Amino acid sequence: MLTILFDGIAYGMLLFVLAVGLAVTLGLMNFINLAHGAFAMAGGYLTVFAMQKLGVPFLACLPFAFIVVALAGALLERTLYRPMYGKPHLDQVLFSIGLAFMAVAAVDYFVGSSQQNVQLPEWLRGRTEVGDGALLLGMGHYRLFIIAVCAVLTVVLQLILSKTRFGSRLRAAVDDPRVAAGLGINVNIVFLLTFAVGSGLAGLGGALGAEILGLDPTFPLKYMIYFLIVVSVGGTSSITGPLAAALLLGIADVAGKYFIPKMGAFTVYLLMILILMWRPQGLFTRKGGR
Amino acid sequence: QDSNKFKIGLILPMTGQQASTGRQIEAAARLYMAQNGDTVAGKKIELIVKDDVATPDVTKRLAQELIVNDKVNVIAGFGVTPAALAAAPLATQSKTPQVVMAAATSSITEASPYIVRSSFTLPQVSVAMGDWAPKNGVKTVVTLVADYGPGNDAEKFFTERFQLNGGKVIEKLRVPLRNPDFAPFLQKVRDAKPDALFVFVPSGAGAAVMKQFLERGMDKAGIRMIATGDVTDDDQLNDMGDGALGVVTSHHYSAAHPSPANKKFVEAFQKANPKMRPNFMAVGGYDGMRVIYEALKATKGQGGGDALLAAMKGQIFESPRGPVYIDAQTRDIVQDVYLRKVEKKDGQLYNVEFDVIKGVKDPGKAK
Amino acid sequence: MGAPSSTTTTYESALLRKARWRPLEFVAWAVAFALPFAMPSHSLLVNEIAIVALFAMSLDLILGYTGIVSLGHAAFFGFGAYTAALFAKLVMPDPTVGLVVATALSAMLGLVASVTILRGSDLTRLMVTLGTALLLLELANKLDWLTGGADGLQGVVMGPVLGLFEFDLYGRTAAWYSLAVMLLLFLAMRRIVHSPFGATLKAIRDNRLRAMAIGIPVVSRLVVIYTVAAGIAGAAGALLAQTTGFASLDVLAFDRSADVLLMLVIGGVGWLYGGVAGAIVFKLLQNWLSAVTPQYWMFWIGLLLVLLVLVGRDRVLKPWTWLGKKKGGTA
Amino acid sequence: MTETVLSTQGLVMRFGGITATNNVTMELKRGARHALIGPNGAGKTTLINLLTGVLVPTEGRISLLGEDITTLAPHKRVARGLVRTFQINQLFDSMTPLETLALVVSQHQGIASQWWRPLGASKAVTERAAQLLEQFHLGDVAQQQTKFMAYGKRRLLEIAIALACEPRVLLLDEPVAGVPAGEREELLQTVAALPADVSVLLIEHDMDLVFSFADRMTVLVNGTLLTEGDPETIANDPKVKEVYLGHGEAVHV
Amino acid sequence: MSELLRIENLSAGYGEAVVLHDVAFVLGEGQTLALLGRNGTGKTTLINTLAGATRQHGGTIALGGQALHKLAPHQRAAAGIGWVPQERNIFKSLTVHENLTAVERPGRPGGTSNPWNPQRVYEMFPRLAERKTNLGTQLSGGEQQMLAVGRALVLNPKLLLLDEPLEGLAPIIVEELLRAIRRITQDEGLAAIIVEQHPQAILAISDEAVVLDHGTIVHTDKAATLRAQPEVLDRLLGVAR
Ligand SMILES: Nc1ncnc2c1ncn2[C@@H]1O[C@H](COP(=O)(O)OP(=O)(O)OP(=O)(O)O)[C@@H](O)[C@H]1O
Ligand SMILES: Nc1ncnc2c1ncn2[C@@H]1O[C@H](COP(=O)(O)OP(=O)(O)OP(=O)(O)O)[C@@H](O)[C@H]1O
Ligand SMILES: [Mg+2]
Ligand SMILES: [Mg+2]
Repeated sequence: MLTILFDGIAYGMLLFVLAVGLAVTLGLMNFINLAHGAFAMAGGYLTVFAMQKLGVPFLACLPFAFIVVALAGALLERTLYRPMYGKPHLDQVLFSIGLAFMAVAAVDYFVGSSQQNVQLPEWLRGRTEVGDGALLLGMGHYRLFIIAVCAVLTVVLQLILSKTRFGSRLRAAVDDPRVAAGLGINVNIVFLLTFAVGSGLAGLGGALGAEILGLDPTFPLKYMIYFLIVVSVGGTSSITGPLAAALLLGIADVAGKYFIPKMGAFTVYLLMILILMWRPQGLFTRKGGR
Repeated sequence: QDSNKFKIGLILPMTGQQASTGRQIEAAARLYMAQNGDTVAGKKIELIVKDDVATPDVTKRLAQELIVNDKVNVIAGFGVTPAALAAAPLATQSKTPQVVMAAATSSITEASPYIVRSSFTLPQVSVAMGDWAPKNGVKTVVTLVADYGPGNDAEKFFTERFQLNGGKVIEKLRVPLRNPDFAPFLQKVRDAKPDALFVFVPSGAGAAVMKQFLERGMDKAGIRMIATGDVTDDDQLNDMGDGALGVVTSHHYSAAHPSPANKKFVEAFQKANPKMRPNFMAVGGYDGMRVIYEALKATKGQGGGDALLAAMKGQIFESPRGPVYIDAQTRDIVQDVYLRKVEKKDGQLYNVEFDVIKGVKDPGKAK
Repeated sequence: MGAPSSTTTTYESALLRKARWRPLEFVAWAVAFALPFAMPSHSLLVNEIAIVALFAMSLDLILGYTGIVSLGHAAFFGFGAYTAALFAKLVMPDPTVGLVVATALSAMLGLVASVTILRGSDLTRLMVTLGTALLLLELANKLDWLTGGADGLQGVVMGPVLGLFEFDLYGRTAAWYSLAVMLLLFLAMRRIVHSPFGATLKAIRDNRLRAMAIGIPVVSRLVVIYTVAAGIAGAAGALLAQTTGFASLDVLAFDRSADVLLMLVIGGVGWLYGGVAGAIVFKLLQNWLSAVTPQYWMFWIGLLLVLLVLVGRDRVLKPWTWLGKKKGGTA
Repeated sequence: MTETVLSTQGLVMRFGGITATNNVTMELKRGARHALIGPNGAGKTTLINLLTGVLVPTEGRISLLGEDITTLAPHKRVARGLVRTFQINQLFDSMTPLETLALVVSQHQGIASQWWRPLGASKAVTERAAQLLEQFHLGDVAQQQTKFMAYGKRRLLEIAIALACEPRVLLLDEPVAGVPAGEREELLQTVAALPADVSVLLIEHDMDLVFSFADRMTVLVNGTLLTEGDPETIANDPKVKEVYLGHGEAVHV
Repeated sequence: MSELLRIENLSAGYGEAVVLHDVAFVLGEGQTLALLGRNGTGKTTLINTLAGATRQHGGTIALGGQALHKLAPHQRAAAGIGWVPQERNIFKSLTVHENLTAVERPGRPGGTSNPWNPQRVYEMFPRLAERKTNLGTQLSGGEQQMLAVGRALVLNPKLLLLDEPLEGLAPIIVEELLRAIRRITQDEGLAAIIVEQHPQAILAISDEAVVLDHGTIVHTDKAATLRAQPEVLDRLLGVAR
């Protein structure tokens, strides 16, 4: 019982780390970046290579994946993405899915289409059990690790967005870039930073998730739907929304599959549709006041 | 004007989820051509590769175009069951032999009298496991299969044979084809505490199941993992890490099959494709090409589809996997099925065969 | 008021201009119907393009003209395909009757599903429609006794079209059949988009608040057009099932919805021929690229999409604009 | 005694903690030229939103021509002749003024659900559209996409749309905001020249215009009705001066 | 009185189109300039050019000796420009309070001892204090106008650019705002350029006046002088007021 809850939370947290970057670019910058999964994939592949070819320890790979992918994101932002901000959503979809296609084919070309595997260090592989009977709680160490990383991440992001002016400056820049600039906000830098952080988070998510979700060139397309579900259900105006949504979906999915395996993938989709019909703007919307 | 050409239309998933199937088969087919020359019975063999992304209506259109426009003599490949089935009516209508090199649902060969299969069927390999397991201390089992044709086949035939042999199947779990996390299913297995978990998932997902199996400490809880060979796919086995050691699977091909023919095959394959290790897909493609070549030789380049088909039926030969023949009645391949255990040789993981069940026909056709 | 009579006629012809047939259109359709004659070997491709073009146009009704984005339009396409295939298998093999039945049932499904798209933002709609299609996909998978599950629905035998024309191996009958259905439905859609009804749709797309404020019943308009679009998508699906003689799960898959969206956006939304143009470009390119480089065609399609947006659709797809200056938007 | 066409009873609208409309009871007579004034944020726009059905009141009721329309859908109110303009332009950006007006006229004439014949097929529609285009000086931009039009012209189209609905009750929310001073009068002339049985409710901060236009005025403060009366009474009401008009002559010189 | 703003040979517009031609004037510290002109003569364009939101084709702008025309828009705000755009452009997904804090700049050294901050804005417009947590879109038209002014003030600028700040405001607020502008310019040494449709209203509180026509300056004078010459105003603006 508790184990299922634990697995659900870990799975949800993983979805969150993967999707939070998208929540930032889509929710705060109002830019639909369907190539988000490609950044995550880049993080995953970087980790695999750093570990296999360079012998970098797993823990060091995580910040490495974050930084490299963030830099790559920054570079792409400067060169390709910037002209896209003002374009209609459909154009953004077209553009970013094109990028995702290119990433898929390119990885396939350079690395091959087979699954890549991350070799976790020994201390992350074990499992701890407490309690027994109905209250037995089995915790995979790696899942525990994911939960910890994710919790830290959430707190940090939340602090940045609420304790600094960065969040509101970003939204101002999105609402009206011309006037925001005229009122002293350096719109380009704000966007660049946000995009880089969003990409970096995707990279980190990919590095963390490769172990559980697997890693092959189709990654960006395979999981895109999940990321979008998290962001749309969570609402696009905060960090806590997607977190709650990811947890909800993670737990519902794991529990659904455990208790009614026949429902398979139904649970998640049904849940999503019902939630969105009930609250079209997602579970957590930004209202006046806090 | 093309009368001195012999065209083979190879329809495979080259992109998308099933891409690795296509890559293996194409590489093997090309290897076969490189080894055996591209002129047979005075005809120049031409291989036309098409990507169907494992989407059946695309398969069907490609097959139709190959037959009508390119006038191919044989269509071959077919990564997934629906694709093979989609092309079947065309094979019948145009009397073109269709050599199925990968798709493994039992019923495929019944869809058209022009279908010949060089791969395997899931019933074939699952019953072998159903025979072996009860004899080796596995009394209770939970099955976990991917929820589609081959998975259902594997579940059905394994369960039947296992129960026949006195085993008990506690629960049958089916996981969605695209399933990101196996945790809930595996936890359910763990809670059911069987002697063993029988797994079939398409190659690619195998690694994930294996990892999470270990992560959940199921091996330590006394649950063994048994599976069809798809799970310990040769192409990926090395990346799965030492956790895979000791997993017992039943399958018709292992890259470690200890025969000279196989050694030669594996060496040549890896020389031509340094990044890959041939797996059961590759051998299906390799043997499929052989079936076509031999049929062409036998008909001396004359005669149409019917003649070719007749010459394909009943072929007996030594494949890298071992001795095989094409059953003249069912047009399905009959082959030895091996029980293998994952072991480490020269720092690499291999499926090492330790038992064999000779001449297994597809049990799906028994009735 | 002295002027009105002459200005009124100017205005009248301005309003009617868009609805009028241009010579080029006649030529295009004539060419389309002549293709299976002229290039019988490409009939299958023509058939497939006609089907996806019809599918794309049905999406344009809701996306381009009404502003409702959907990532799950394959729900109706797939539903139509299964209905037509099952109808042929279980009830009767006549294609026309099957087509009508599939269209009607898909429209009913659209009517029911329209409750999901009435509220929310673009993202919400994307996800709800996507979810609907995925649910249907799962359902088709689970009902394997009826649909054949993941193996696809086999054993569909189609009768001759109108009792006269057998489907041939070349796919010529198929191509003409699909083209004819496409033309018929195109004519209907063309009427719709140029009518006052069509104008109310555009009004809703442009400004829902104002549309309500001039008395347009927004909700019922959305329901109606969603139903119509679903019916037409269902017809396209039925054509696919009938001309290929089977149906499998991927008619409902996400890729199907995504591809049709891509085609439509490539061709240009809010312009019925946009769907056609997109279908032609996308399919031909895909066909050509995957023949040239079966493994990596995706890269080039991706590159095309990126360029399309970066350089501008008009300039990439309309070579005649490479010379002159950019013109204002055309409707 | 003229007949009441539109009335509210005890109308309340709350947004969370804010009460934007507080127990408003008022009447609009047939053929009235009625002005609604009040400080910024007094709830004038909110009141219009309630009357037209964009917002549903927390409490109270609204009746139009004797019928209770409190919860009636917005488009049905339009069909009964209740039409408004918006403080911020709400136009159909991708259409031309010609198409816009043809559509609105079609809608009004009940043929907007026809799908089988083109928009320009009805002579009556086109004629009325042409007439409106001329009346609002939109002839020169009639076939330009609305989004490329200058602000002033967009504002005129905003008003033209409302008139194309042939209102029986017209609600104008700051119609001349952003319109060049010289053209303001003319615009209101057009409104004033509406048939005598059309009732008009005008919101406006330009007092010159208000006083030249209105025959009756209502003052709203903090969501509450402060007072009501003819222009002269209002202009001299000390309370109104205090909260709204002020004392200085800065505005109307 | 020392010089704050010096504009020379300024020409600017949108894209290739040049709207302003050869505009030049000087404004001293703490001075208020009324910018008048018929509709579409380029008043907004001039304001936006100072804020950096148009395309400048030539000329120079110096603010306190600093070459403003070389700076990016966001740097101009740092240099001391506070902008109230004509269409208000409230950030719609920010609350009233965030609209202020997002752009707020601490008071400049050597400035007044009482720098502008959200608190002071709320004191000036109590209405806004009550609406602190409303989103930009949840404000009445007039409240948005007040917020736009407040938002420019919390930049603690040296030069305030007000583009039709009185539009849509209740008469009593208009009076109040005019008084406040006067007070701020006189007491705190802030300079301002005000565009307005009602010339009398702002000439009364301005020191200088500039009249634009077709993108060029056609008249410059002391505000008081111009105010006393209705016939000149009438000729320049075409509306007797
Ligand atoms: N959606 C909303 N949520 C919360 N408060 C709102 C909302 N809409 C309006 N308000 C508040 O209700 C009050 C009334 O607003 P309204 O727009 O009706 O004023 P108004 O009288 O039209 O003012 P103005 O003359 O400035 O246009 C305002 O204080 C405003 O902040
Ligand atoms: N974004 C733009 N692109 C091109 N031309 C523009 C743009 N904005 C304004 N113009 C043109 O520049 C000229 C000056 O416009 P501007 O807005 O500066 O006038 P204004 O004096 O502020 O008028 P108003 O009193 O109406 O606010 C006008 O002819 C206008 O058409
Ligand atoms: Mg208002
Ligand atoms: Mg202006």
